[in-house]
Amino acid sequence: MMQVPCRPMHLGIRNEQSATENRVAAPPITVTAFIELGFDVTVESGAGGGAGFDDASFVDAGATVVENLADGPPLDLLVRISPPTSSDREILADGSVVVGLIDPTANADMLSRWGVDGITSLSMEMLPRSTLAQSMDALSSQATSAGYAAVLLGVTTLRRFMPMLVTAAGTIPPSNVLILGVGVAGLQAIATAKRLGAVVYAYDIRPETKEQVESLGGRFVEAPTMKMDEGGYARALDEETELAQKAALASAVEAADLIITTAQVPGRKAPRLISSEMVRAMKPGSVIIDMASSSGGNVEGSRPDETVEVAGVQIMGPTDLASRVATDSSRMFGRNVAELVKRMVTDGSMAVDYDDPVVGPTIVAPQRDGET
Amino acid sequence: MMQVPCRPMHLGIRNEQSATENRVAAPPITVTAFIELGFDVTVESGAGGGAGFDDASFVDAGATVVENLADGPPLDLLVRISPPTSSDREILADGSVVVGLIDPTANADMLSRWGVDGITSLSMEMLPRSTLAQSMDALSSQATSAGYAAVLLGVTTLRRFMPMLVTAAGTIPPSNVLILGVGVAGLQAIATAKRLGAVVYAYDIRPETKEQVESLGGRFVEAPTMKMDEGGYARALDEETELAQKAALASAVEAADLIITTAQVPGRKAPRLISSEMVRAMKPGSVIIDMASSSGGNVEGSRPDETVEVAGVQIMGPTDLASRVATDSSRMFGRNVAELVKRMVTDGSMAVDYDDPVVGPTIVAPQRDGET
Amino acid sequence: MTELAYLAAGVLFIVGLKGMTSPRTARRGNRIASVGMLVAVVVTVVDLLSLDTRLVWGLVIGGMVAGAVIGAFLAIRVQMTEMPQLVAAFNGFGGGASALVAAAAVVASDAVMPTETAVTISLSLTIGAITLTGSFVAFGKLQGLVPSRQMFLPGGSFTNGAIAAAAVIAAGVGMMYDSTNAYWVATALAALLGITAVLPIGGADMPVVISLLNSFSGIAASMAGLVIGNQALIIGGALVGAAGLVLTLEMAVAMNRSVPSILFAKFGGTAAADSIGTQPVNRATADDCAIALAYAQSVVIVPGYGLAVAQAQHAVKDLANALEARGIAVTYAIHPVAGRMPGHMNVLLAEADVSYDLLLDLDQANPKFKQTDVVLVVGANDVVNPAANNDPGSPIYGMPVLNVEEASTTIVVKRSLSAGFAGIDNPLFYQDSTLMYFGDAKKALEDALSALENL
Amino acid sequence: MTELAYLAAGVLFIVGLKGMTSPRTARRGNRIASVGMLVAVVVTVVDLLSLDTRLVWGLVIGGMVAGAVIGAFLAIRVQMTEMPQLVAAFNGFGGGASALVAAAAVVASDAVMPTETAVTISLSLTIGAITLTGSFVAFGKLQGLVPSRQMFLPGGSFTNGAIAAAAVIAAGVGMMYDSTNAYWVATALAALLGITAVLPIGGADMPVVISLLNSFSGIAASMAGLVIGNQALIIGGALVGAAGLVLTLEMAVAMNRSVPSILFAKFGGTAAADSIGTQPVNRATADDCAIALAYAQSVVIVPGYGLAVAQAQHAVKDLANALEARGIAVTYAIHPVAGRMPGHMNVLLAEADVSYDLLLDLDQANPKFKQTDVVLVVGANDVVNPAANNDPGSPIYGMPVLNVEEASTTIVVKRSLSAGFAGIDNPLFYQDSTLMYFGDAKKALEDALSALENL
Amino acid sequence: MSDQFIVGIIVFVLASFIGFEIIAKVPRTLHTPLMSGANAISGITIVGAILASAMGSGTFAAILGFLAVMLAMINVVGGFLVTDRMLEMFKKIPRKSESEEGR
Amino acid sequence: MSDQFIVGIIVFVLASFIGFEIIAKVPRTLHTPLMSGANAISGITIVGAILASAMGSGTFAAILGFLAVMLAMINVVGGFLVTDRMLEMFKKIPRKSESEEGR
Ligand SMILES: NC(=O)c1ccc[n+]([C@@H]2O[C@H](COP(=O)([O-])OP(=O)(O)OC[C@H]3O[C@@H](n4cnc5c(N)ncnc54)[C@H](OP(=O)(O)O)[C@@H]3O)[C@@H](O)[C@H]2O)c1
Ligand SMILES: NC(=O)c1ccc[n+]([C@@H]2O[C@H](COP(=O)([O-])OP(=O)(O)OC[C@H]3O[C@@H](n4cnc5c(N)ncnc54)[C@H](OP(=O)(O)O)[C@@H]3O)[C@@H](O)[C@H]2O)c1
Ligand SMILES: NC(=O)c1ccc[n+]([C@@H]2O[C@H](COP(=O)([O-])OP(=O)(O)OC[C@H]3O[C@@H](n4cnc5c(N)ncnc54)[C@H](O)[C@@H]3O)[C@@H](O)[C@H]2O)c1
Ligand SMILES: NC(=O)c1ccc[n+]([C@@H]2O[C@H](COP(=O)([O-])OP(=O)(O)OC[C@H]3O[C@@H](n4cnc5c(N)ncnc54)[C@H](O)[C@@H]3O)[C@@H](O)[C@H]2O)c1
Repeated sequence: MMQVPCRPMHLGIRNEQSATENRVAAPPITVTAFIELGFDVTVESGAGGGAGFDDASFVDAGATVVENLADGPPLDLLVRISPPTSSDREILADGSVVVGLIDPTANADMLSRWGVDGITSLSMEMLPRSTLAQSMDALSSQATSAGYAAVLLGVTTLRRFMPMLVTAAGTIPPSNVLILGVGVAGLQAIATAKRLGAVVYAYDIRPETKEQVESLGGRFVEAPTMKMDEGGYARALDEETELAQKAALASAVEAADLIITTAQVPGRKAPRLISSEMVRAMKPGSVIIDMASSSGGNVEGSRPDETVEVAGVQIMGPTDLASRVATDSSRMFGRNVAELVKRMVTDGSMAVDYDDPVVGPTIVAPQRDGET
Repeated sequence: MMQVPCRPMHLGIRNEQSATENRVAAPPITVTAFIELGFDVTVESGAGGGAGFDDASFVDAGATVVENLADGPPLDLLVRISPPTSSDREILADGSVVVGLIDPTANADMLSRWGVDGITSLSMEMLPRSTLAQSMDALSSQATSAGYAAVLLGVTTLRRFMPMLVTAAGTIPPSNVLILGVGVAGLQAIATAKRLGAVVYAYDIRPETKEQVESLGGRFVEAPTMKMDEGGYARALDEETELAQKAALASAVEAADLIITTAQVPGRKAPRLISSEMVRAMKPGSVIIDMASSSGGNVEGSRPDETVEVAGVQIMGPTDLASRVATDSSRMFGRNVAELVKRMVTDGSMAVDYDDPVVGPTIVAPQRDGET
Repeated sequence: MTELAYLAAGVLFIVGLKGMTSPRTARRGNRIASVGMLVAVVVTVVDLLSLDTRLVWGLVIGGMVAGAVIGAFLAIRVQMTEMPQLVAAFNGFGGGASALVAAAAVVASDAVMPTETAVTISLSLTIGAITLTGSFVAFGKLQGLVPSRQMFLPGGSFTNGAIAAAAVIAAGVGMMYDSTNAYWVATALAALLGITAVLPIGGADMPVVISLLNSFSGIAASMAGLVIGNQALIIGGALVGAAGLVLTLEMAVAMNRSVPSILFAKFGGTAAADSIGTQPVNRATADDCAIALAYAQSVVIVPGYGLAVAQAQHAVKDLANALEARGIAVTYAIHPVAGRMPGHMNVLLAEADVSYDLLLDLDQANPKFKQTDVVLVVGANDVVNPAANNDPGSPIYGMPVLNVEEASTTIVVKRSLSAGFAGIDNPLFYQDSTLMYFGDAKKALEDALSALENL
Repeated sequence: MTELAYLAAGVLFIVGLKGMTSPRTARRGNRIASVGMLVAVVVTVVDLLSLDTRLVWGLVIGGMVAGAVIGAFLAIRVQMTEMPQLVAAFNGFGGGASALVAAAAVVASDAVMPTETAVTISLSLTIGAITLTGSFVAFGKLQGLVPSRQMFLPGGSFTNGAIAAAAVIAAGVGMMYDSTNAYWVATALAALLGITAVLPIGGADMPVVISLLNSFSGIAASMAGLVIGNQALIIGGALVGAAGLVLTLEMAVAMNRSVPSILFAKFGGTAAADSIGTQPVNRATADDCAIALAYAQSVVIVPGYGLAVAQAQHAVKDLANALEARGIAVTYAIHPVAGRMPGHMNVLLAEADVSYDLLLDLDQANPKFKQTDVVLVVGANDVVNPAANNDPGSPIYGMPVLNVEEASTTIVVKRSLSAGFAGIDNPLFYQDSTLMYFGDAKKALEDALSALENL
Repeated sequence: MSDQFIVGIIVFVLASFIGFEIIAKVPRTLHTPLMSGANAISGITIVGAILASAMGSGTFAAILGFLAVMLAMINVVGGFLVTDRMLEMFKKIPRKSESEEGR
Repeated sequence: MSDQFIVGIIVFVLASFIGFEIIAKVPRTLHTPLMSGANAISGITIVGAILASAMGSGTFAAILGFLAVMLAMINVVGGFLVTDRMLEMFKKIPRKSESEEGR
């Protein structure tokens, strides 16, 4: 059990704005929730700008706005929506806590160094996917935004109508949308594309997703599926299955006007579902959005945050999708993180419990006493 | 009656691509239709690029592709989706015909000068809005695209969800969308926003639009309405009604997250429906799309093809909306223009009949013999 | 045993009549009832044979044969369209027969009759007589022998009331003084009443009148049964009397009329069916719509602006689902300008999750209508106006429309005969093969669905 | 006149019984029937008074007063939950009375009875006796005096067959030799059969058995009526005999059983209701669901993943519309994790065009349930699992759930008792205030809607 | 009142009830056939007519009897036949859901 | 067979038909009350019981008569009362659509 010194606890929110980041880790409503838990909250000026929250709204919520957190007191808790940077170390008190989407794999070294100073890093990516932890599940909430934004990005890039229109100027056929990977983002993408009137096909390696796809009015592409492992995540496939899968997907890919791929296998490279050959079979003007581009890509040739054109098909690899609906993404993230922090705070003091079924798994560093 | 010389008739299609224009006046399928009517069709290279039609597809359809129409034979018929330019005169044979969305008011002088040379200009904007002429009604077809694109532009600019989402990370309220002006574009905008799950309010000065709004699941904002004139278009309002209208709209504007205005009065400045004061009452982060910006704007301060920010509200005045769904917009326009041309062609020769109820009203120049 | 056989006949009537209330069992029901009739007749004849009666067999058998031949001849020769008047005529014969039975009882009675017999005899005579003459006036109207329009007698309902009162008085005299002649007078007055009561009623209301007279003939038979103490007559007659009454009310409701308003029609009280539009239309109910759809092989649905106004997209989808569950092929024909904006119908049908594969555009749909059993037009008007094809004077002449009139049956769902966007009348509505099913589209389709499920 | 009064009583029975088939008119119907009974009794007494009979008035009046007091006492004192067995007991008394009437006729008859009288007397005696003993066994089972589980006699149906055969033979002997004693033997055997036939039947099936015995008691009364030539008994008895039979079949269908499978149950032929899950649940039909909803003031609908799977969004909207048309307040409570993705329910309800204003989230909904009459849970499971609140051992303990169990009535629509996403059982299903309405959500809600419209 | 008459009334009332009860919500398409079928049943008066022929004596009675029998017979035979013809249209149409339920 | 008996049979058959016809699709909630109400009606045997008391002579007959009357009376009075109690639950609930139809 790590115990954070009693009152006043200082909580800081960075201005994380960048070209691909409009979100803020805690919108004003979450700031109020933190203050009610006993925190003093300091916010960097402009932190909420991209999400539609101006400095005044943070002040109204009870926070202190500063130009740079370094100007304020050392922090007991830093809340981040993007991974921490080494400069964050300066503003953190020893024995403090960092929580957020901190990308533990990429930042393992830094975080364990910080752990030596007693700085506890909690990765919201590592929350258990249990029914109980759903209100803290930031991966889910941000994937919801991302799935929605992916469809809108695709639809505005594609120069065609989604719905069918029978008009005096001819009949416009509906667009075909194909969603590969039916996790949280994929489901939201199906729902959004379907709402817009597209004909939606979807596929996932997990067989139970068929019912889920159909429950949203989508059609399931019949291709090989497999049992999922315990955690609710898909496993990586052997090469043979992968080939069979690709073959089965080929015709669905060819027929699609817009493809959104979301397939991920936690801790591994994303499965390659679409080859350049398959892309070349598509109609020119079609669009592919590869939501797995940063973990290796489901589509051959996709690159993070770039648009690559192959035979008239645009392959996009946006990594800022959730950030495109920054207002609501921030609200949901804020709620997630507040729920998690609430679980650790009792009577104005914060404790990180290694044995808590929810908090425990998120602890990246330091290792539990005696484990190193 | 103008008679165009017999066979072979030469028809030309310009490459009209620009920063705000992706459409082409005739996609390959329309080219085929023209050829069947007896035309020789010449297309400028790259004409269909922005709409997803490459040169090869035009060649397949039977057209000759040239770098510049000036390289080809003088044209008997020029089909345009954007207004003609003075350089078009060079490629037109005397006694030829220009047809398309030619903006007759702005180009009145030039076109009447051409008229002296016997060049007939047909304005598709001036087609009668009769049941009979619907298949040629390019204003309707392009307004359909524009209404759809306006919503998508607004939705992607707004950093919020359209639909309501009750999630573990909190309840996200639906966005409020307000559509002012319920013509063709407005109706399509209502339908599209509604599809995305927004709460849609709409208003038009014509009372019969209430039923139409409700037939799409929208809610009608109760504000003063008036009888329409014979042509099916709205008339300009007296000042008093305009004030009453604005007052009634104020609260609907204040509540809206996204506003799309489409109100037009043919041949006049667009009515001013939203003042800066009303804009300032809106939530920061909200978005307004003024589809009437080029004819004076429904929103105070809107400027064509620019985004103006007023008190955190973005006011956009895009003029290229139909072009954003270039593929389908081009298809529909092509069909419209082909239907109109078909009406003028008999046995491989083209005649412009001043007395035809459909073609007649579109003739901008030359005036009928004896009228000057 | 005779009585039990009569009971059996009665049971067969009941079962048969019940069968006739549903399309699937109707034919069987009619046959069951006819078997009941056979049983009753055979038993009666056998019963008489076994008795030593003064029966003139020749007359009885002659009457039976003559009646059977005439009845069969008429029934087989008649045109489909003339059936209603034939039924009226048959009904008149039945009523007449009951009156004659009572008359025979009067003639046969030697002693003074007890009151109850006198009452039933009077009822049988008068009701039978009204049925006889009333039915023949109805027959004449439908056959065109008597002008079918509403005709007004001097005095109107008052005259009829006076005749009825006179008949009652005559019958009373007959009972009181046991006067045969008074009975005949009452009968004659009743016969006159049958004529004067039915003559003023318009041809459109005749089916309801015939049904009511049918109920009368049942009551007359039942009364005759009471007179001669025969259970078969009592059961069969009462059954028809009651069933006919219920049916009369139902028919009146289906025609949007009330029975009193038909019987005591005044000037201006014209049938609702005639008051809309100038030409007659075939009005249909939810049940008619359901039956037409249920027995189709292929159905094409044509949505229009009215579907949108009524927000009936889900209702239409539910109905289509129910039809598909019965193995009927359902598609949708979408006219390019249906509704008020391009793609209006698409928005609605997509919301109801109608598969895009089922949508036909104009060019796909038009060649199909000839082979289509039923076209269901929901709130569309201009886009199915045949005037666009064949009336050069029409403002929409030349516009391509959906040629729904080519289907075997076209059902049009809308609230009234009023015009659509173009503001012009639609000849489709007045075609023989068109059924007009008036009502708000959502409600109307929901009703048709429940009617379908109850078939 | 007595006979006509009996006819009037019969008509009142008919009208009353018809009234009892619809919730709105049921109470009035029962009262109309009771008036009919009063008419019949008064007329009988008056009739007897006017005759010079050997009647011992003291006994008759004593019997009537005693019976009335006992009956009223029992009826007023009984607990709601014990009513079914009381009905069984009353029914037994009625059957017994009919048997006694026939017995009295046997005793009173001096001459040799005609065959038909002998047959009806035998039927009246035996059917009355079966009703008497059978009803009391049913009473005992429901009251817990006799073990309510299925009990098997040695020989099973064969034994019953043998007893029945013996009773028929005894009755035959009685008729043939006009032997009073043989009739008593037949009666005793029938009484035994009543016991041996009902004993093996499980408690869950008792309502169907009682209904069947009720039909029997009607037939017994009718036969007694034939014996003494009384129309009131014949009409009333036949009415109940037939109506009871139809009701029995309907009850069996509603319980998913067939009557033969109940009566001739073998080992393993347990009631379907017991085979799902381990604990008993209240199974509801479309009608139950419709009635519960129709008489509510406020209804909250809780959608879950099953709604999405069944694509029942339009069906739920249609049902809600129908409720709103009746002035019932309908809202929707959306749990944050209902379905399989964030906002899953929103997508569906928006598609069905449910107004956002009607959607309550968890925090808004939970305080409302206590004042809610009916909660309709459609395909939700984990999100309405009270174990999350009060079972620390549950894997979902601590998750906020919708506390639907606080409403007066909770109707759960799902296909079976199987678990949801979390894979755990749901104690809600076994609560007293919960009705389980099994079926595919779309079909089930559509059925409930049509049931509602037929109320 | 005679017993026979009273019994007649009872039977009349009961049969009327049955008549009221069995006609419930008839589809409009069946209105005419049902009316026609009911009309044929009302021809049961044929039984009365035959019996009446047996009652009286004299020419008048004979003529009445003959006429009654003939008229009633027209009603009966014609009525059932014409009803059957009307109902023919429901004959050949199979009930799809039944025949294809097995799919 | 005696006329009276035959008439009885006719009445029995007709009344049975009515019984069959009037019970159509009863909502499950009404099954028990309807059963109970029908049971009370089957107590019509009270009429028979009273008449039976008037028929016989001797103690045995008297006892039979007394018993029959008492049992039947329990059935009648208890039956109607308990049915009424069961149906009480439908009493106060107004039919919304009716009362508010005027809106
Ligand atoms: N699609 C477009 O882009 C567009 C744009 C502008 C104009 N238009 C014009 O609109 C027309 C479209 O044709 P259409 O056949 O779809 O519509 P329509 O000709 O306007 O007819 C619609 C019919 O629906 C009925 N209706 C209205 N509300 C109803 C309800 N609640 N329930 C049932 N019926 C209802 C009306 O009859 P009752 O009043 O008797 O019920 C009306 O006759 C064409 O003339 C077209 O030129 C189309
Ligand atoms: N919302 C999210 O973001 C999300 C994501 C992942 C997981 N989850 C989890 O999913 C669960 C959601 O709870 P829930 O109550 O909505 O669903 P649930 O607990 O999964 O229960 C759904 C119920 O619907 C019934 N059902 C399925 N198909 C049906 C049909 N056609 N007709 C009628 N009933 C049908 C099933 O019972 P029968 O088989 O008996 O019919 C099942 O018990 C929670 O445990 C949540 O943690 C949620
Ligand atoms: N219990 C809860 O409360 C809860 C909360 C959120 C998510 N979940 C579950 O967690 C799971 C993962 O959700 P996620 O969105 O984070 O997933 P993810 O982002 O890890 O992966 C996206 C999808 O890709 C699929 N995928 C992997 N390899 C594939 C391949 N070769 N071909 C096709 N598809 C492939 C996965 O099956 C998954 O559905 C889902 O089952 C989701 O329902 C549960
Ligand atoms: N008959 C046909 O076939 C046909 C075809 C296409 C369009 N139309 C009709 O033509 C009409 C115009 O359509 P459009 O899209 O070209 O219109 P538009 O672009 O000229 O104007 C858009 C809308 O703005 C509205 N408007 C004008 N002043 C306003 C004010 N002060 N406040 C609010 N709203 C105001 C107009 O009423 C109109 O609905 C519509 O009625 C349309 O249905 C008919």
